[in-house]
Amino acid sequence: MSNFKTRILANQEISPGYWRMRIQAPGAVADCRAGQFLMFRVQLSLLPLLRRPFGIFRTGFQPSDVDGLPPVEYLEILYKVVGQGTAMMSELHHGDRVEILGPLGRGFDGGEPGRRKILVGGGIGLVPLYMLAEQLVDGSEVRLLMGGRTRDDIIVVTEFERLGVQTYVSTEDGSLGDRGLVTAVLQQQLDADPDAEVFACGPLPMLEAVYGICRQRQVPLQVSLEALMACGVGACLGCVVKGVGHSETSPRFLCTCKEGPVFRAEQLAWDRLDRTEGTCEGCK
Amino acid sequence: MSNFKTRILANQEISPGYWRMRIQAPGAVADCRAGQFLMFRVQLSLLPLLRRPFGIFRTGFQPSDVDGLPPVEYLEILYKVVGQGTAMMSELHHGDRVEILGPLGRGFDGGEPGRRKILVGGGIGLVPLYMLAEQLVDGSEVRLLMGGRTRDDIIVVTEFERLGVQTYVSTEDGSLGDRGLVTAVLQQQLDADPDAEVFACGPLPMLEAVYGICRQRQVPLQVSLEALMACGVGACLGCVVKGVGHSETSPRFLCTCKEGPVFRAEQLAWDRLDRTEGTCEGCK
Amino acid sequence: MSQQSTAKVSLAVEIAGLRMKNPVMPASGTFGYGEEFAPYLDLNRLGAIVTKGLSLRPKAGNPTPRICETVSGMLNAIGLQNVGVDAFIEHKMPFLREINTPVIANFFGNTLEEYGEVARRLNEIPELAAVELNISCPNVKQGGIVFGTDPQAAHQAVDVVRKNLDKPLIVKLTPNVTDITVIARAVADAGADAVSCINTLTGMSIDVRRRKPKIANRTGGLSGPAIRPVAVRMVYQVVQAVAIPVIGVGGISSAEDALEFLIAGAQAVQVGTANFVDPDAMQQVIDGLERFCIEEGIADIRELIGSLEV
Amino acid sequence: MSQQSTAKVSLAVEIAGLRMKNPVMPASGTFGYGEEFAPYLDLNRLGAIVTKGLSLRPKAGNPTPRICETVSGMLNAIGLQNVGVDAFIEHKMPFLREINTPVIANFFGNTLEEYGEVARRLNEIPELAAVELNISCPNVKQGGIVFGTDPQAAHQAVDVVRKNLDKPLIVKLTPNVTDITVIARAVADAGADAVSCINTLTGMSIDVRRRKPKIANRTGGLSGPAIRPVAVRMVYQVVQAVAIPVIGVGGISSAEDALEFLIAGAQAVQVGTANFVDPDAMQQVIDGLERFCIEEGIADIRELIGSLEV
Ligand SMILES: Cc1cc2nc3c(=O)[nH]c(=O)nc-3n(C[C@H](O)[C@H](O)[C@H](O)COP(=O)(O)OP(=O)(O)OC[C@H]3O[C@@H](n4cnc5c(N)ncnc54)[C@H](O)[C@@H]3O)c2cc1C
Ligand SMILES: Cc1cc2nc3c(=O)[nH]c(=O)nc-3n(C[C@H](O)[C@H](O)[C@H](O)COP(=O)(O)OP(=O)(O)OC[C@H]3O[C@@H](n4cnc5c(N)ncnc54)[C@H](O)[C@@H]3O)c2cc1C
Ligand SMILES: Cc1cc2nc3c(=O)[nH]c(=O)nc-3n(C[C@H](O)[C@H](O)[C@H](O)COP(=O)(O)O)c2cc1C
Ligand SMILES: Cc1cc2nc3c(=O)[nH]c(=O)nc-3n(C[C@H](O)[C@H](O)[C@H](O)COP(=O)(O)O)c2cc1C
Ligand code: FES
Ligand code: FES
Repeated sequence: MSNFKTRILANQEISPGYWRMRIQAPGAVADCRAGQFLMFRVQLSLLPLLRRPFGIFRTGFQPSDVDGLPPVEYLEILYKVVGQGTAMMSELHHGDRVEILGPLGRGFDGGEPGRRKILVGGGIGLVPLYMLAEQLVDGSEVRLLMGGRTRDDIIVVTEFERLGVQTYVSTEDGSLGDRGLVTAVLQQQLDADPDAEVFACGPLPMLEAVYGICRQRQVPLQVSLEALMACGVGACLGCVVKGVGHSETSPRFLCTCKEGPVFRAEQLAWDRLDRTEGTCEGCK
Repeated sequence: MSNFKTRILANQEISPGYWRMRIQAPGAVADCRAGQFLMFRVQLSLLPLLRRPFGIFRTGFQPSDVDGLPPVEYLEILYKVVGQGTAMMSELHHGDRVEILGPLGRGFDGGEPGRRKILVGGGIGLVPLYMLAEQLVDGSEVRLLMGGRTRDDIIVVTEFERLGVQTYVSTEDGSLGDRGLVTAVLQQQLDADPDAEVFACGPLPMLEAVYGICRQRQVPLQVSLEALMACGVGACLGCVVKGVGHSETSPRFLCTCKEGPVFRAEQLAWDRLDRTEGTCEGCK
Repeated sequence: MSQQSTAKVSLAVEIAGLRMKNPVMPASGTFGYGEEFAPYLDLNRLGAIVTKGLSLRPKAGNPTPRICETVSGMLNAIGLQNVGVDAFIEHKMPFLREINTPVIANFFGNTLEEYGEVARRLNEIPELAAVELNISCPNVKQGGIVFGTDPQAAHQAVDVVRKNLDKPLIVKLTPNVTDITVIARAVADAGADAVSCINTLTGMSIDVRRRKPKIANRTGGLSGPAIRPVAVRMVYQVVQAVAIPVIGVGGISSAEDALEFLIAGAQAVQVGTANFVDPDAMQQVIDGLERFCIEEGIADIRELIGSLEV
Repeated sequence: MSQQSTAKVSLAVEIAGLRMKNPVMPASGTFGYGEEFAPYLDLNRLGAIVTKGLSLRPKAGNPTPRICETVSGMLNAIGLQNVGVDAFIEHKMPFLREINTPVIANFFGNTLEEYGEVARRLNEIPELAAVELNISCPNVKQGGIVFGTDPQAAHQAVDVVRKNLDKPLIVKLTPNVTDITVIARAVADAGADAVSCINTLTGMSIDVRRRKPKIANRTGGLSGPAIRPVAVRMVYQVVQAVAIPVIGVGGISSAEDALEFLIAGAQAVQVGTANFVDPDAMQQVIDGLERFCIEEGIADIRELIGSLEV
């Protein structure tokens, strides 16, 4: 794929404020790994200037709409409208030209086959977990704990269920599933199966809570982080997060774009992460 | 009208590189005078930043596409794609939202009823002449001399003919009408009727030639000029042109946007106009 | 905005004794003498009106082309074309007098004497609420050094104006300097009641096919959204450096833009290039400020001024 | 571009003895150490490669957030995070050595001694074609005055580097000065072989809801298309002021943008922020320059350099 000029196949609002965009992408199925992302160029003019990072939700093939042509390979992103760039994206249509750079970054490591997998995701944090689930369901039992502020934040449940993933929904306002935080559900799940492995993506406070739980129980954890990004390829050093052992004199910064966005929990200096590392405003 | 948020009714290419846009504009028929212009905001973001000036081609009513609603009032502009702004305009569609400021500036003075009127226009310079012709045909015989580099530059002839205007076409490459410059035709016309009045719009070299001819024969001339504009309302002083009697110590600048774009030939310091006054690159 | 909500929020500010209904006024040179915008905007709703820059004698300005567009900005080299201070008094003040909004006359000179003389004449106009001194001009008597780029020259210009003026004196600073706080302190020492910053950044744009500068004067002043980060930074620096009030200018086209300056510590803001893009830009800024205060539960906009947490 | 047309146009230029296939290279800090862009671009086709700024010891840089977007630009306060000169030699040079494009190491220091010492170490790398000295850093031993904003300090920094260096020396100028020609002359006098301008303009952006600067360091460097007019103006001024070659930087993202600088007199150009927007931006610039020359009937791009008619 790399830097790719292509076209939109579909762009639809799937829940208030959440959109799903399908983009034509030859090679995507073979190239994209669970947890990787792409940099989306909102328009070809210079405003907004920078590309926007989005996780790759899934890849696949759809039948061509021209008889006799082979199926069309695509990838999908799911995005929440939070600012100028995503607002402009929501106005794009089938057939519009876009430019994407990807797949980028390190994705998830599949863990040990056989051990139960618990995926934890909030809102748009579900995005990188879908391809992970696709990959894991073959060798392990997979459970998804999804949380959100309200029922609007609970998206794409059916897609996960279709894979055979058992899903647990909780919302802070109780408008869907259990009332409360997803971390409470995680505790229960780990009580039931202390040998599980955990994969999480969502706002930093949630990740910190998940980390606390997993650390205490010595459960393997991988997290997918967000950061402000300019280049997406490890060149600008805008997206750094503090790695374990980091100090002023021997800096150990990790690039979220290149060494992440997925990290094993042990890689990060959890006690030294600022609230601006690992997650952004839009992710709350 | 003034500053007006509205919608596009239609936007079509009428000759290679020339487009015609119809914009919904309540009040336009009563408000717009022949020769006036508007400032078009290409998009609501900040790039391109400045509005683009366009002559008002015509105004009118079209039937509503909803049964039982009154006819829809519109204005039309004709534009040539020359740069970033006009390229973006050519991608707008029926129903897209746009913002226009206008009608602006001073239009044509109708001259003396009964005297023959000769309109001279090159390419996009025809735009301000159509409403003028509409107004003049009632009281005078109207002839239109249209020139261009090639046949593609000869637009909207039929519209003028439908008004009962006799049209004379010349192109530099001879691909339509006579081969040669429109000024040669003007000489002939004035030989035939020395009492005619002349109205011209087009590139500065053409206007200068027309001025030379009219001056020599003492024929009344009004010209419509172009200039780079930021505000369109007389505030920025970017669009000035030298008025007759202008000097460094007693400056007599005229704002093309406010005191023009139509001037009586006697108002201008013809011998002191730079090639950057009165016309722009895009107009060539 | 409903009248209800209007009652809840106070947008009024005061700068050097000048009371304004709200902190929003035009930037000099982008609003003519006010009347040009009367069809598009209720001038009575503005915080103040700032005129085009005036000089002792009428000024022809630069040859054309005088303006060109740049990425999210524009260059201008109008060359300070203006009717001169006397014609201003005779032809423009009568219109401005009728408006219930304080009028600030922007002016400039090319020698210290000119600065003093214009100040003296403006001082005699009772309806003028304040003056704004543009020091981004070359001193033709001193090798063309720009008053505003040299602390001594800036001090002198302000000093001579101060001696001829009883009205509040705002001094407009140029951003084309190494350290704007040095100039700000110099003009504060010389008796300025307030500073406004920034004027335009010097820039240049080239037509590559014709191999010519896009504006006849070669270089021009860059304004518009593109320069806002530079303006916010300088306003923030000047607020820390001087005790007199600061007016923020540069790239403002929305309430959010204006808020950046207010939060950085500006007591008021000026809207320039945005007036060309949207003749009612200032009205939108004022309405947006009010809306923001309501949303954030702020009763008085002055609570926001200088509220930056660093 | 067909091979035919390639044969017709020469894009080659030479700066201070450094021969380049074309005048296009990355701006320091926007292209990592080259390898980050290898998947997107043939590094062999560039005029040169300029590295991230290096310092004597590894540097942690600033806290996050370090970047934010502005209108047609961005602010960065990376804080010059880098691996340090020794790690550069050990880990980054092996990759760069394999590429058939001259490598220019950008570096900086916070004291004169540091500048001298880094220069000494870089001088020992045979495969390094030239160095670029970033003087937009504070001198921690002299009250934090930024070397590049003071002619004496700039002269000293260049002087100490010159004494430790045999390779071509490019000095990168900051635009945050009153008169860039004064600094350009100072560094030329001290023995610079070329200057590159401009580095970023200092700017600031505020999150109005949180009342906080958008980047942790409060202020950052403004780059991108928004600043191009300032950069073109400064390059034009510096070209008039000094005899050594000038490299143009600031807001270039297309061949037309690059041509503005070349026509203003720059011998080469650097592409910065545009690399983030388009990882093959430089390839597009190179192809576009060639196309422009063909269209305009220019056989050698050097005919265009300094061709501005004023
Ligand atoms: C690796 C990664 C994967 C992501 N995956 C998704 C996803 O699958 N779906 C989704 O909806 N969002 C995702 N995000 C967040 C998404 O990038 C932002 O919501 C988006 O950039 C906001 O752009 P905007 O122009 O609408 O917002 P604005 O606030 O106008 O953007 C201004 C600037 O801030 C940056 N920015 C703003 N919010 C964020 C954020 N949360 N993270 C990073 N940069 C931000 C923008 O990229 C832009 O440069 C991801 C972020 C990262 C880093
Ligand atoms: C009073 C008036 C009436 C006009 N009427 C018409 C019309 O009816 N149809 C039509 O096609 N064109 C008309 N023009 C010219 C039209 O404004 C320009 O072609 C258009 O602005 C080009 O915009 P751009 O972004 O495509 O070009 P760019 O070259 O990218 O524009 C860059 C800047 O230069 C300005 N500019 C470029 N060319 C011109 C020009 N010829 N005149 C003024 N400003 C220019 C733009 O407004 C913009 O600010 C008129 C101009 C004026 C002043
Ligand atoms: C066309 C134009 C004319 C200007 N004339 C003046 C002037 O006469 N006096 C002055 O002090 N500033 C003048 N300025 C500078 C503006 O007042 C303002 O400082 C600058 O444009 C930055 O603000 P903005 O980005 O909102 O436009 C002018 C600016 C423009 C664009
Ligand atoms: C993220 C980032 C990092 C930079 N790091 C350096 C650096 O290490 N050394 C340096 O001399 N300039 C550095 N710069 C400045 C650029 O080299 C260049 O001068 C500036 O960005 C203007 O060019 P542009 O508008 O094309 O980006 C950096 C710029 C950016 C955006
Ligand atoms: S986004 Fe540039 S280094 Fe990660
Ligand atoms: S366009 Fe501003 S004065 Fe005419």
